Amino acid sequence: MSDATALLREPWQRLERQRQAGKFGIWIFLASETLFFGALLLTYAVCRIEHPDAFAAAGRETNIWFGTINTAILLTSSLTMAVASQAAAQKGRVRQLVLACLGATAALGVAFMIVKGFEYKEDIEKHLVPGTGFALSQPSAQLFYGLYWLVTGVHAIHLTIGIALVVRLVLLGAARRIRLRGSPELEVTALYWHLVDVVWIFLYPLIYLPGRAS
Amino acid sequence: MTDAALAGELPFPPRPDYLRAGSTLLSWLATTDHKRIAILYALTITVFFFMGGAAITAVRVELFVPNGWFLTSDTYNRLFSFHGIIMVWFFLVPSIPNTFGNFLLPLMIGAPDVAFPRLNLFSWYLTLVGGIFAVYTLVAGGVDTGWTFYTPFSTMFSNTHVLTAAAAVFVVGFASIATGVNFIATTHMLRAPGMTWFRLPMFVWSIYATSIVMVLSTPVLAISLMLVIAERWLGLPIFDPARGGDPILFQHLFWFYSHPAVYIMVLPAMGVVSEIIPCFARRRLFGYDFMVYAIIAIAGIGFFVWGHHMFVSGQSPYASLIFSFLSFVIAVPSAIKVFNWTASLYRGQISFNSPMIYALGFVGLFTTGGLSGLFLASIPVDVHVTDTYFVVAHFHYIMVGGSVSAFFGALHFWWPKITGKMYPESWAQFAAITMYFGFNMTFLPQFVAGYLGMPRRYHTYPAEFQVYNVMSSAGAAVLAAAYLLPLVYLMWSLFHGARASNNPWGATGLEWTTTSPPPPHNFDLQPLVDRAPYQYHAEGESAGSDAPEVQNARSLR
Amino acid sequence: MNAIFALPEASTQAVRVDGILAALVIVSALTLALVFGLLVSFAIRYRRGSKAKRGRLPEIVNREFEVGWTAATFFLFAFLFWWAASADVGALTAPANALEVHVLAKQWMWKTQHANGAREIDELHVPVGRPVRLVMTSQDVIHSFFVPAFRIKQDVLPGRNTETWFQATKLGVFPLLCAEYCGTNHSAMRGRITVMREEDYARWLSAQPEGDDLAHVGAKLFVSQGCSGCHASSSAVHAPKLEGLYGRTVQLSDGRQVRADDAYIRDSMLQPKRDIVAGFDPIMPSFAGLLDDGDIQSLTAFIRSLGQEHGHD
Amino acid sequence: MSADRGRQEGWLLRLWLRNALVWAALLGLLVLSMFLAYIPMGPVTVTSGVAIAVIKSSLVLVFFMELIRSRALIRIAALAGLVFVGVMFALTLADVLTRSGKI
Repeated sequence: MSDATALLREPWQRLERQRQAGKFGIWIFLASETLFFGALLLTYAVCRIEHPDAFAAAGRETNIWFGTINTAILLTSSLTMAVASQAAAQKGRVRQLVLACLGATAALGVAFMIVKGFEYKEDIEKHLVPGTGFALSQPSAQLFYGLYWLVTGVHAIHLTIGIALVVRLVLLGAARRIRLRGSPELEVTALYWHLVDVVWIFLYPLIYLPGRAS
Repeated sequence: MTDAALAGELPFPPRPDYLRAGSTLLSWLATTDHKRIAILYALTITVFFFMGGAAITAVRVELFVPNGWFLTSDTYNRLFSFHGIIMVWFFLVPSIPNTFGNFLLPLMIGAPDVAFPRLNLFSWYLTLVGGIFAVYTLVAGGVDTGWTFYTPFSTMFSNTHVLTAAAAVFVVGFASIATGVNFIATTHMLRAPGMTWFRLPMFVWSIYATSIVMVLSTPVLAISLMLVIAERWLGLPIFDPARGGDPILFQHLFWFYSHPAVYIMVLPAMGVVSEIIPCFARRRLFGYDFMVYAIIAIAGIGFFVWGHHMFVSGQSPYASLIFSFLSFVIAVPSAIKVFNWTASLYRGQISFNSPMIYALGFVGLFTTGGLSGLFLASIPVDVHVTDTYFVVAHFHYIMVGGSVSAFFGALHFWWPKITGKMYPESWAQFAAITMYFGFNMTFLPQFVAGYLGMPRRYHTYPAEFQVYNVMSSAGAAVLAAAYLLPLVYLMWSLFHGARASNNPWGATGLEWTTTSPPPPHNFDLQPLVDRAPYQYHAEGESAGSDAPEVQNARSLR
Repeated sequence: MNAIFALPEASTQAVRVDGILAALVIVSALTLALVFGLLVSFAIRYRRGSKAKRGRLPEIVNREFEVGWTAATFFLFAFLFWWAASADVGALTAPANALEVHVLAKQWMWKTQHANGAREIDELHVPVGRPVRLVMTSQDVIHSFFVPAFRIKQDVLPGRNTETWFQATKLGVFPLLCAEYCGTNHSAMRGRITVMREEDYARWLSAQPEGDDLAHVGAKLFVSQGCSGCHASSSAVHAPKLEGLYGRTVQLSDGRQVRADDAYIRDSMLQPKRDIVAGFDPIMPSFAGLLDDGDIQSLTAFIRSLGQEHGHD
Repeated sequence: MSADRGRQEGWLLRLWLRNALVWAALLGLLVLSMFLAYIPMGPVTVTSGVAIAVIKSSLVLVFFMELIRSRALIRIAALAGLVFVGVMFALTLADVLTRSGKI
C-alpha cells in the first residue's frame, strides 16, 4: 500500500487512474510526434517526387551497412524495452529482470549512437555535407543530404532523450528510489522509446535504400 | 441546525482561497495550482498584448499618409512582423485556452486540478522562454519576414533576426502541445462523478476541441520553422530554389498549422460566448448537441482547408478546387453556431451586463468575418482580394472582433470568480461598446480598401487609399483607448471593488458552486453532477427564472 | 489611376469576378440583416422585465430546425462553390492566340519582355481586346503580379515558371502592384500597365529600341552552351530533334505522354533524367546552375521559334 | 512456493517467446527490405521499402506498444495521429502531383 502511495501524485486519488491518464497522455504526445515526423517525411516525399534521380544518386552514397546494423540494434532495443515494460506490469518478482532489460536497452541506444557517429564521420570525409565542395554534381542531391542530416539529427536528439530517461529509471530503480514494478513512468518511457524506433523504421528505407537497384 | 449548516458551509474550518494560500514569490513561480498558473499566463499575455498593440499603433500612425512620415520601410516591416508574431503566438493562441481554459477547465468538470500539474507549469515556462526569444529579437533589431516566415525570403534574403524569432515560435509551440496534452487528458480522466460527455459545458467542449487541434497541428509548425532554422543557420538546403527546393512546400507546412491555428484562436471564443449568452438571456442553450457536433466538425474539417491561403501561390488548380470546396463546407458548422446563439435569445429575459455586450458583439463580428470568408473561399474572388487589406480585415474580424471580444467577455464574466471582486459595471459597459465601435471603424474600411486593390504589408501606398487608411487609423485610436480602459478599472476593482458572491450572475456551471475565489483544491466536497448544463428554466418552458439549477447536486441553494 | 470609391473593370476576368463578388455581397448582406435583425429584435423584445410573452415554448422541434438550416446553408454554399469554381476553371488556360509576355521579377522591380525582344521596366504596354499570356519567374524571393483593375494576381516564384493571362477591355493606365511581401521596398515594387489600341501598340512596339529578340538570344545560347553539339540536326549524337517540338505531345520512355510546353522544356534542361523521350538514352547532363532564368526563357523562345519555322502550331 | 516460482518462470518464458517472435519477424523484414532494394522493379522497389516499413512499425505498435491489449481510447489516440498525417500527405500531394499540368 505504501508502495502505491509512493507512486501516487496530485491530483489523483487512485494509482490505477493515474496510470491510465499517464498512458493516455503519452499516447496523445506520440500522436503529436507522429505529425512532427510526418511533416519531415512529407518534406522528403515532395522533394523526392520532384527530383527522383538526384535522390537515387544521393541515396546510393549512404552506407547501407551502418544503416542496416543500426536498424537491427534499435529493433533489438525495442525487444528488451518491451520485455522490461511487460515484465514490470506483472505481479512476480521481476526487479532484476526489468533492471537488466532496461540496462540493455540503454546500452543498445548508446551503441546506435556510436555507430551513427562513425557513419557521420565517414559522410563528412566523403564530402556529403551540403554546400561548397559537395561530392555529387546534381544540385538537388544536396536536398537529400540536407534532409539526411536534419532527420537523423532530430532522431538522434529524440534517442538521446530516450537514453537519458531509461538511464534515469535504471539508476533510480537500482538505488531503490522508485519501485519499477507497476511504475507508470516505466510504461511511459517504454512507449516513447518504441516511437523513436518506429521513426527509424521509416527512415531506414528512405535514407539507405534509394538508388540501390540501378 | 441553521440553514447555513444544512447548506454545508459551516463544518469546514476557515481556509485561504487560492490567491492567499501562499504569498511568497516562490509560491507563485513554483506553483502547480492550475488557477495560479492561469494568473501567470494572464500576466504574461497581457504584457505581450500591449507590446503587440504598441507595435501596431506605430504602424497605424505611419499609415495616416501615403508615403510615410516617421518610419523607414525597414522599421515599418519589422513593426508589423513583430505585431503579427506576438499577437498570434504570444497572445491569441494562449489567450483563452491558457488563462481561462487553465482556470476553468478543472472547475467546470469538478476536478481538483489538471491531469499533469507540473507539465502545466512547465508549459508556462516554455511560453516565457519563447517570449524572451521574441523580446530579444525585438531588442536586437527585429525581424522583417512577417509572421508567415515565407521562404526563400526568410531563409536566404532577410538580413534580420529570423533565427531568434523562429526559435521563439518554435519553443512556444511546444508550450501549446504540452497544454493540449494536459487538457485532453484532464477532460477524459478527471470529470466529476455524473459529468458525462453530454453534460459538459460548451466551454469545456471548445477547450477540448482546441486542444486536439493544438496537439495535432503545432508539431507541423515546429517542423516548418525548424526547416527554416536549419537552412538559415546550418546551411542545410531544403527550400533553396537554386538547388531544386520548393518554396510552396513551406507554405503547405506552414498553413497546415496556421489555418487550424485560426480555430485554436476562435473555438475557445465560441465556448465563452456559449456560456455567457444562456446566462444573461436566462435561457437554455438552443441545440446543445448540435453545438457540440459543430465544434467537433470545425476542429476536424479545419485541417482540410489550408490550401485556400495558396490559390495564387502556384499551387495546382486541381488542389485549389478541392480546398475551395472544403472551405465552403467548413462554413456550415460555423453558420449553425451563429443561428443557435441567436435562437438562444428567443423568449429570454435578456440583461445587458458587460459580458453579454461582448458576447453579442462577438456574434455580430464573427458573422461578418465569417461571411467575408466566403469571398476568400471562392477562387476567382480570392485571386483578386488575397494579400490585400480585404484579408487583413477578414482575419481581424475573426481574431480580434471574435477572439479578443470573447476574451474580454470572459474576463468580465469570470472576474468575480477569479479575483473575488466586482468591477464597476457601467465603466465596463462603456468600454465594451467603445470597443465594438472602434473595432468596426478600424476594420470595416479595410474591406473596401482591399477590394480596391490595396495590398497588405505596404509601407507606402497609392494616394487614393488614404481616406480608408485615415478612417482605419482613427478607429484604431478609439480601439486602443477601449483596450486600455479595462486595465484601469479592473485594477481599481482589485482594491476597491465590492466582494463578489459565489455566483453573482446566477449561472449554472460547477465553477459557480465553489467560493469566489476558489480554494486551492477547488471544491470542499467532491461535486456530483446529475443534470445537463444551462438549466436556467424547466424543460419546454422559455422564460428564465432567477434560480437556475446548478450542475452540482451537492450544492444546496 | 483609380478612383477613390470604384475600381475599373478593365478586363474580361474583372467582369466575371465582380459578378460573383456582387452575388456574395448580396448573400452576405441578407445574412447579416437576418442575424443582426434577429439579435436586435430579440434583444429589445425579450429584454429583462419586458412584457413580451414567454411561457411554454411552441412545439417546434429543435432537431428539424437544426437539420433545416444546416441543409439550407450547405446547399447555398455548394451552389456558391459550383459557380465560383466553374468561373475559375473557365479562366484557367489562356486562349491560343494570346500574346506572350515574359515577366522577370526581382527585388524590387518588374522586368517585362515582349516576344520581339522589346524590354520594359516597371511598365507593360499591351493592346486592348487581345489576350495576353504572362510567363513569369523571379530571380530572388516570391513576388506577386497584381493588377487590381484586371482582377488578376499570381505569385511569381524563383526557380519555376508561373503563368496567368488577361484580356484588357478598357484603354488607359492601370497600376501594377507586388502583392507578396518581398522585403524592404515591397511597397515600392509598383508599375503601370498601359492598355493601347491595337494599332497604337504596333506603332509603340516598332518604335522600341531593337532589343535582341528572345529567340535570337536563345539561338546564341544554344551554340555557346553546347546544346547544338547533340541537338543540332547535323549532330552525330542520338538526341531528340527540337524542330517542331514545341506544343507537340511527346511519348516518354516510361509510357507517359507529356505536352512539350514551357514547363516541360525547362525541366528537360534542369532535370533531364526526369522525362526521357521514348527511344533515347538518358545521356543529357543537367544544366541547373549553368543557366539562369533569363537564359531558360530565351532558350525556350528559341525552341518555340523552331516549331514555328516548320509551320507547326 | 516452488509451484509459485514455476508458474512465474513459465510465464516469463512465454513473455520472452512472444516478444522474441515479433523481434525475429522484424529482423526478417529488415533483411527482406534490404534485399528487395537491389532488385530493379521501378516504382515497386520504392514501394516495397515503404510497405515493409509500414508492416514493421505496425508490429512494433501492436505488440511492443501493446495496442493489441489497450483500451479503445488509446487506440483512437494512436489512430488520430496517423489519420491527420494521412490528411497532410493526401492534400499536399494533391498539389504536388498535379502541379505541372494545367486543366
